[in-house]
Amino acid sequence: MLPEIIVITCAVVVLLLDMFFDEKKRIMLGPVALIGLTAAFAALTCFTPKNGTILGGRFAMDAVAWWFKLLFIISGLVTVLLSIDLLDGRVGVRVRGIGSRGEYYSVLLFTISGMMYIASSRDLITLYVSLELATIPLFVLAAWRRDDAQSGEAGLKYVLIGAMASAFILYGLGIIYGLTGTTDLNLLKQALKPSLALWLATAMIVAGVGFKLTVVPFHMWAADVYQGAPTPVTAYLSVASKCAGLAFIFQVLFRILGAFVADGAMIAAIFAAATMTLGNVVAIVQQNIKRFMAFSAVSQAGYLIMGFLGNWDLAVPAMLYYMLIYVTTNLAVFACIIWYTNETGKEQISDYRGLSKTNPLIALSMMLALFSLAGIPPLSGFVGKFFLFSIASKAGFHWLVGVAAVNSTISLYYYLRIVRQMYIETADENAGRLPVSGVLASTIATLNLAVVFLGIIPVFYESIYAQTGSWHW
Amino acid sequence: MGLVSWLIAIPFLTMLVILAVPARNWRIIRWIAAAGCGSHLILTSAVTYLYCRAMTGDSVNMQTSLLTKLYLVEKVPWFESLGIQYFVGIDGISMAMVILTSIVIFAGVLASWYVDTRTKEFFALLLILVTGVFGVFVSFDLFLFLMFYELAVLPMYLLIGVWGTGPKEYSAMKLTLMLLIGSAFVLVGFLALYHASGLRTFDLQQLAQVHFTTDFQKWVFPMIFVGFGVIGALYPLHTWSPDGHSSAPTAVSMLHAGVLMKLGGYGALRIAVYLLPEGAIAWGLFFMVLATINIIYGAFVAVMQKDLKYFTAYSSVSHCGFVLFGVATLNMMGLKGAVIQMFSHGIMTALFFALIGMVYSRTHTRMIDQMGGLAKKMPWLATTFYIAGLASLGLPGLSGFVAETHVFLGGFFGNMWANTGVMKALAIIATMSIVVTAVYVLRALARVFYGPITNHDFEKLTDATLPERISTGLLAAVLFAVGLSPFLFVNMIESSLLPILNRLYQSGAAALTH
Amino acid sequence: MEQLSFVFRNAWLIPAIPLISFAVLGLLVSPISKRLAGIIGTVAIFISAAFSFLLAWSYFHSPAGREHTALITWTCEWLRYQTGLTVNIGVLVDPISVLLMIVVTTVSALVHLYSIGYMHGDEGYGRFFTYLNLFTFSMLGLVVAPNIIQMYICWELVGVSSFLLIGFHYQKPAAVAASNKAFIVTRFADSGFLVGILILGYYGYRLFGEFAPAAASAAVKNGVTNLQPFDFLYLNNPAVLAKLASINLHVFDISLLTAAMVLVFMGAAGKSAMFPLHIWLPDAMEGPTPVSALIHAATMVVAGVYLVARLFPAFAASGTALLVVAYVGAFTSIFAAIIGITQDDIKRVLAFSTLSQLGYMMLALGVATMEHPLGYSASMFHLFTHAFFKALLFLAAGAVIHAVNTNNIWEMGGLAKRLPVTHGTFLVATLAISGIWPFAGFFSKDEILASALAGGHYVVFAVALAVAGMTALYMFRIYFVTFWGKSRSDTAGHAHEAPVVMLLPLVVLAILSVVAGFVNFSNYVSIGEHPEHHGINPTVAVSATIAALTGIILAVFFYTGQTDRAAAMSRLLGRIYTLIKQKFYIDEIYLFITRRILFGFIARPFAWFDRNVVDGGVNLSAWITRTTGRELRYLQTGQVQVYSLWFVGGMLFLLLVLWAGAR
Amino acid sequence: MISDAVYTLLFYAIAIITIVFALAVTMSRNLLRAAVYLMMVLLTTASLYIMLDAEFLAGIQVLVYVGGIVVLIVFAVMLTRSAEMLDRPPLRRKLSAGLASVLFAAATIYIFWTSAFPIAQNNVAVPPNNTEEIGLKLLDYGSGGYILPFEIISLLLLATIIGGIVIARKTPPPEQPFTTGGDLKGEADFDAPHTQRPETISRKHI
Amino acid sequence: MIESLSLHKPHIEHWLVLSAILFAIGLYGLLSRRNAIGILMSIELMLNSAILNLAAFNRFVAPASVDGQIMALFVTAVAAAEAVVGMAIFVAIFRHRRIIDVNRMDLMKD
Repeated sequence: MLPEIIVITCAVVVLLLDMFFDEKKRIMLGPVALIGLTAAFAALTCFTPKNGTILGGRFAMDAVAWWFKLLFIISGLVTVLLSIDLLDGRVGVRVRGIGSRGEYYSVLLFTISGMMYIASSRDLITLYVSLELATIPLFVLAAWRRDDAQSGEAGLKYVLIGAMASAFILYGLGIIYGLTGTTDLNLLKQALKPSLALWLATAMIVAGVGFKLTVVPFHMWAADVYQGAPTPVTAYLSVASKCAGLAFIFQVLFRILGAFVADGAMIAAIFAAATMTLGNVVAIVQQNIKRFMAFSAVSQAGYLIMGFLGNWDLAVPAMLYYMLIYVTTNLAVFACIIWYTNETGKEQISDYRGLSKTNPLIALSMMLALFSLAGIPPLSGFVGKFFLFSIASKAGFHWLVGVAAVNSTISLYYYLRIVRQMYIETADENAGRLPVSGVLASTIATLNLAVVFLGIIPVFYESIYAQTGSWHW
Repeated sequence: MGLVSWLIAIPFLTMLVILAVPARNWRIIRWIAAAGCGSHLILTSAVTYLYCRAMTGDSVNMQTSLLTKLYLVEKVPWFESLGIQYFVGIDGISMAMVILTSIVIFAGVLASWYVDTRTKEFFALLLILVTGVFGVFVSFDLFLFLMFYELAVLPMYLLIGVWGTGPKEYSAMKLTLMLLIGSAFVLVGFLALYHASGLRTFDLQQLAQVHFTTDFQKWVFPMIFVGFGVIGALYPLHTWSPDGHSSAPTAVSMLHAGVLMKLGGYGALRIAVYLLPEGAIAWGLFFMVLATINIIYGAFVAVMQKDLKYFTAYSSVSHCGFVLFGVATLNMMGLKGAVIQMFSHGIMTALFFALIGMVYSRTHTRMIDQMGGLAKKMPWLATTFYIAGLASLGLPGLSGFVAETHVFLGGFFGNMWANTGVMKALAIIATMSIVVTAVYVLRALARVFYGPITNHDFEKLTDATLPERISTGLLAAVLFAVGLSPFLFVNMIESSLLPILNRLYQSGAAALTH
Repeated sequence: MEQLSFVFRNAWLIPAIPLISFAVLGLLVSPISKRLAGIIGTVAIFISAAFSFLLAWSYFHSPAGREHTALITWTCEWLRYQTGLTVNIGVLVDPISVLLMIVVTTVSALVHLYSIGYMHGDEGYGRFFTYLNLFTFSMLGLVVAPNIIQMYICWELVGVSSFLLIGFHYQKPAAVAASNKAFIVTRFADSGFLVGILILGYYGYRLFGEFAPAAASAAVKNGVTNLQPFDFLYLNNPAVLAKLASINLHVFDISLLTAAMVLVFMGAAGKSAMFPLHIWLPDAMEGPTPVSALIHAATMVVAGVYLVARLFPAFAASGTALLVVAYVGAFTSIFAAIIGITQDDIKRVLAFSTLSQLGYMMLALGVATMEHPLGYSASMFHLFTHAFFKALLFLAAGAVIHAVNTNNIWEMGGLAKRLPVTHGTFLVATLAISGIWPFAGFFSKDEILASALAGGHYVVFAVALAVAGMTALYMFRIYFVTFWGKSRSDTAGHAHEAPVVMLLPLVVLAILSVVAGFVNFSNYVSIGEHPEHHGINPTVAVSATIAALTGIILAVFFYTGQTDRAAAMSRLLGRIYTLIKQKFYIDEIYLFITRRILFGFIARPFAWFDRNVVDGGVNLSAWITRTTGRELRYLQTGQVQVYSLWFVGGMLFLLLVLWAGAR
Repeated sequence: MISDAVYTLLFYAIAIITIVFALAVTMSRNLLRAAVYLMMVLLTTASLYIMLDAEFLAGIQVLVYVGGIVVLIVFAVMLTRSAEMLDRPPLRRKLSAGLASVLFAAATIYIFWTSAFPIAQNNVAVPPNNTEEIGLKLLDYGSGGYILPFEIISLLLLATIIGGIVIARKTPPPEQPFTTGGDLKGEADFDAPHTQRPETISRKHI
Repeated sequence: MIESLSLHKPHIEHWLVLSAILFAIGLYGLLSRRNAIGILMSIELMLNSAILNLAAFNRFVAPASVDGQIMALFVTAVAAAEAVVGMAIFVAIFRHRRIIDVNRMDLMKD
């Protein structure tokens, strides 16, 4: 529980500092948040056991939860890093109305703590409440640019659909409670019997989580919200919120419906196929890069849920590893996007033309990250996808593997569109080299190292496999 | 780190060195590239020597073994829990292919000696590509194979898209996507194999000891074969090749037609036929028919081409047909012919594209009917061009003849499963292609090099420079070497083909009984 | 068998020396010094010529030579297709190969000598000798080939060197066109040859286990240690042939052997320019005259004849194939002779006469059998003599052209006194080819006619007789028009005799084409158990001479003096004359077939299909994907409630699926 | 006996009233009225809670919902002048919404009606003072205690309040100086490039 | 009459059906309202029905424990939080663009 406490404390500290600091000192807020998250990271990696419960079993740790928390902290850390420049105004083109750093960071940290609670909660109530803690502040973050029409609209759509989704989830959880009379996840599994009511509950919960995971057809908010929200928030949504959804559905599927999950393989396959195909096909025609990334995220979610086809000893590690890779890769791409938006304020794909001339290294990193998203070896994306495909193949869904593989080729088509802009198209005459702040440069570099090496160095997968391969929920 | 790993590493390290050099002094960069490829050539010859010595040393009971005898093996567990390992080695087929690649990349670097726009990126990408190619040829773990395979395909996009000519973006995109869709099929097949074997390993040699059920083989084989067929320019999936080749810069066309298209034949032989013999038996005739279509169709389409690169691309389609034809014959001679044809066509077409690039860089046109009488101005280029052309029409004394007779005899000898009458007929039809080949090659070459000089701008053209002479001369010399003394080459391959055939005959006999 | 003498053991030098000198010239010399190239090349050929004479001498005076046994004097493994199917390149010494070696080396040597003068000052001087050496090597390699694969290889190599030499003046479009035509036509024929080889090789391999022991034991005396299916010694083995002939193909009820042999003969016909495939030879005259003399008169074109002779037992075993040979030969000979009468280009006339003489040789082979092999030796005899006098004719014509810079006989005339030596030698050659005693042609032709008569092929005999007459007619036609009368152009007026280096070969060849006839040929070259020895058959000799004289008289009647009888005659014939003069429009027919049918009806549709259907399919799929994306994009209406609706719909769908799955 | 009858009557009566008011909430064109109807619904549901022996819940309902949320809603309605905007959804949307909700209701009702929930046998035995127990459980950090969600919910509320303040705070109009904090005066103005605002571009590219 | 009423004392199904109807009505509002605040009200209705659900379950399924009620309490708080955020966002938007009608909020589409 230590990491959570650290994160929460840090959030409160940031808030208080924000009150007492004057405008100049507020520069320090970002670093403080970073320190807090780093401390949480250290606490997690060094002092947190991978099993054990406290608070009478309300809060439990296991390997899966541990990895999820790692993911949350990492994505939070990177998001803060990506936000600093924008919030401190160290940008080429200022954006109106983005500000209130202290509140921003603390809200961000609160959501992180909520996500961490999702991963290790053991009763319906904690699960639901922490899910809300991980969701509701995001509505605010999406609408953070107060006087920007798009940001506000993004917040509105997000809050409406999010509230509806949470209502559905709640209703489903209620039914599950009614079917058993208990809220304790450990007791639920034995108590549950397959019944129509249970299917109703499942449908409602899965729909609600599908909203967070951007599974077709629950994905439609994603495009608008991603486009409208401030770019760091978009980055955060695309990784952390998706991780949270995954953690939540892990809890639901494995702890609550553990006995019946395997029956749903076909459904998972159908949704996977639909999600990846629609995401890809629609992404082809996008012009705004944030919106484009939204659809690419949708298709990535499609690959992700190929993991729910059975063979949990392989699937769970595969999904976690894929999530790890996805987080790093997607954040790498967003780092480049945020840098470019900070410096130029442009968001169209065509604006990236000639980037390889002006800033070759960043163009290279962005290309690597995009190729990794497309699953090109030896980058990590390939490995992650390969393991998921292997799950599907083992479950006998060869057609799904075919669909997925062809889809990743299609996805390559639109990722190459950006690469083409950066490398093949020539820059404008007056286009000069754009400055890069140290923070972003180091972030991009680190993330790209991760992108490259996660696919080559087996140790991460091996340890995930060793810890979660025999994960009995 | 063993020799074989060095085969992969050298281009990669060269690439890193190049990345370290500032982009403005591009002359140094090309020297570095040439040095890297040259040292690779040396290493390759060393490995070849070692291989040949070892092979002649212990060619014992190859006759019955199911496992390819590998030399210089390196096996390091990688993703252990999934049985993925770094497993490289050398056998006859991969040896041949490595030699081919090493020669072609060296010639390619020399041929692109005068690339002065973004030279750094150009050579870096070229070397990444060739790293992937070497990796494919020496890796005996399916995962590693696939990894290198896609690594080899992708740089093509930028190489064509940035340094290409004509509708380069379109061609680059088309090429990349078609090839990767092919690899998607391959991926499905590989995963199916992996799980069907139940061994939780991608090790080719372990998989080769598994007997997969007939139904399984019957659906997986076409998957993998077609997947590789795409890059092997199997009809009707060949259309990426003309556009891609015609748009690509010289060295890229050389590598692509010379080496990458061989990945298809190599994979089809080394993986599809080797692991799925019954599938091969079931589908052999079908793919043989397709290959025959390749041969004849490609030749006839080439007759109509006006652009030298399109012309060569279609002749490549026709010649790669021979490779697939040989693979589909499923007998010793055919398979051997396929491998030799891969080698011979690789060198030959690399020479073709190198020369086309050189001619183009002088005349600034690739249209056949806009040129004429160039032999007067550039005798070296003309001579080497004719050597390549004669090789491509299977003139004895050049490598093409050896390969093609092997393939024809292979088709004629047939195998014990397919209808030999049909196979004979197909072989005869394929034989007819040598006439058409002669027609289009000679017409085009005569039009370009012979006759009076049509265009006055050509009066001041110059012959090949030294780097160009070295590159083309090397390739031409290899053509002669294989053509005049094939025995050196054939015996090297033969012993490595035996396991494939043994596996075929074992399961084939089973297939015949029930 | 007894240890072979030095000459035999090193017979491989005969082809090897030209090869070496080719390599030397091609790689080193000709770029450096041109004169050196000429000298080296010529010397090399002379050496190997001397060597081949030595070989012939020691062969025909060894017991092996007396009983016509073939000796494999040197062999090494070149390529192993498969265990039990190996190609051993080597040197086969037997009567006909020795004969051909002599012919090839001699003529080649003389032509080299001649070329030093003829090609003097040409920019491609060095290149020329390089090519000539290449050709000589390939031709000798073909001659000594002990197996059909080596035969095919060198067969292609002579093809390509002929291609190179015809297109030697590559700036002349006509020459380029001719070289392409020659190569492609022969290539077409060779594809048939290759299929024939495939068939023979395949079935030979299949039957190998059955017949190899016997054949191998039989072949020991030929110095063959490991017999291979591709070896002639195996393919000509009677048992094998009988077996092959017994396999019926059930198409047109022809035997497998016949099919294979006809295909092989297709190759031979291509190389020797037999009737349907003859079109390349006249155009080949675009090459330099020495080339025409060496390749397209004396040596390469007889390769077809040589091939048939080499596989004669096989042809004989399948009677049909042999008949095909006979009739194709006969038809070609008369067909070419008729055309020859009407041509005006001196070299073309000679080319057509070459055609008809080749037809003669084929015909002779066709009428022979294993029992009565007279035709066989007759054909070889004619090959022998024809090589000399036809080479002489070409070289002399070359001298004339060299003097007057034109090929058109109607721009010459009256050259007899200006070019005395040329005139004399040309006359000798003309008499020889017309078959006048005591010149060489008389004997060989007589033998052919006799064999035809003896074989009972009366039609063939009649044709041959007619051809003999026509030969005399057209040869004397050009003789008179060129050398007699008064000069019809000022260049002809100021013609000068060629240098000695060119005249010397003429003289030598003239001598040869006189004495060659007196060789008692069938002693040396024959086949089968009981060679037939042939004296002069009075009836045949008389009739042949009469025919020849008739031809001469006609020529005198038409072409001496300033009469326009010939023109009147042609006017009288009218249409027929033009038909003949246009060579029966064969070229045009071919042109039609290739341009219209092959390109128009196959290649162009294929190209269209590829660009529009196959490639169109690919682009279509891409288009479909993109359009789907563009349409699906409009689901994102931006209306939050539409999104919610999708959400609810999706949830209901999920419920439905679960429900359905539950029951 | 009697009480049961009364209970039944009350249930049906209140249920019907609730449904009617709920319908009114979703259908009334004037948003202010809708807010009032919503308050009525909440009150009736509170009484239903009492019928379910959840007095404490009822109390909270009244306090939080009626006292908090509805007031908030009314404020919002005032602030956004929504009362003037008569909410007339287009027919197409009404139909689709009706269809969806009717389908949902049908499915749910069918399922509830057919499925058997594990009813506790002695369903009269309700602990008399469950309010106290609720209080105890909420702060109990032993097993079965709810201290953790309690903390979380407090965090949630905190975060929500912060966010709400930030968002709803008045922003300086465009002509006023731009500030990074958005709430401090006196910083130099940077040209906020409204021309480069993404929405204009994205409209262009639709 | 009284007997019949007392016999038909509302059982759990009745409560559930009631909550289902309320939820559906809220759904209808959610899908049909044009005013964002109206939509939020409908969402409140749905949450409310969910709470009713919980209370009923608690009463009938597990009367001994109060887990259901506690969950209901939390849900109340969550609902409040959502309401706050929603209202804040609406007000902000209205301030900026003078519209509250969701049908006109489609700056971003396709």
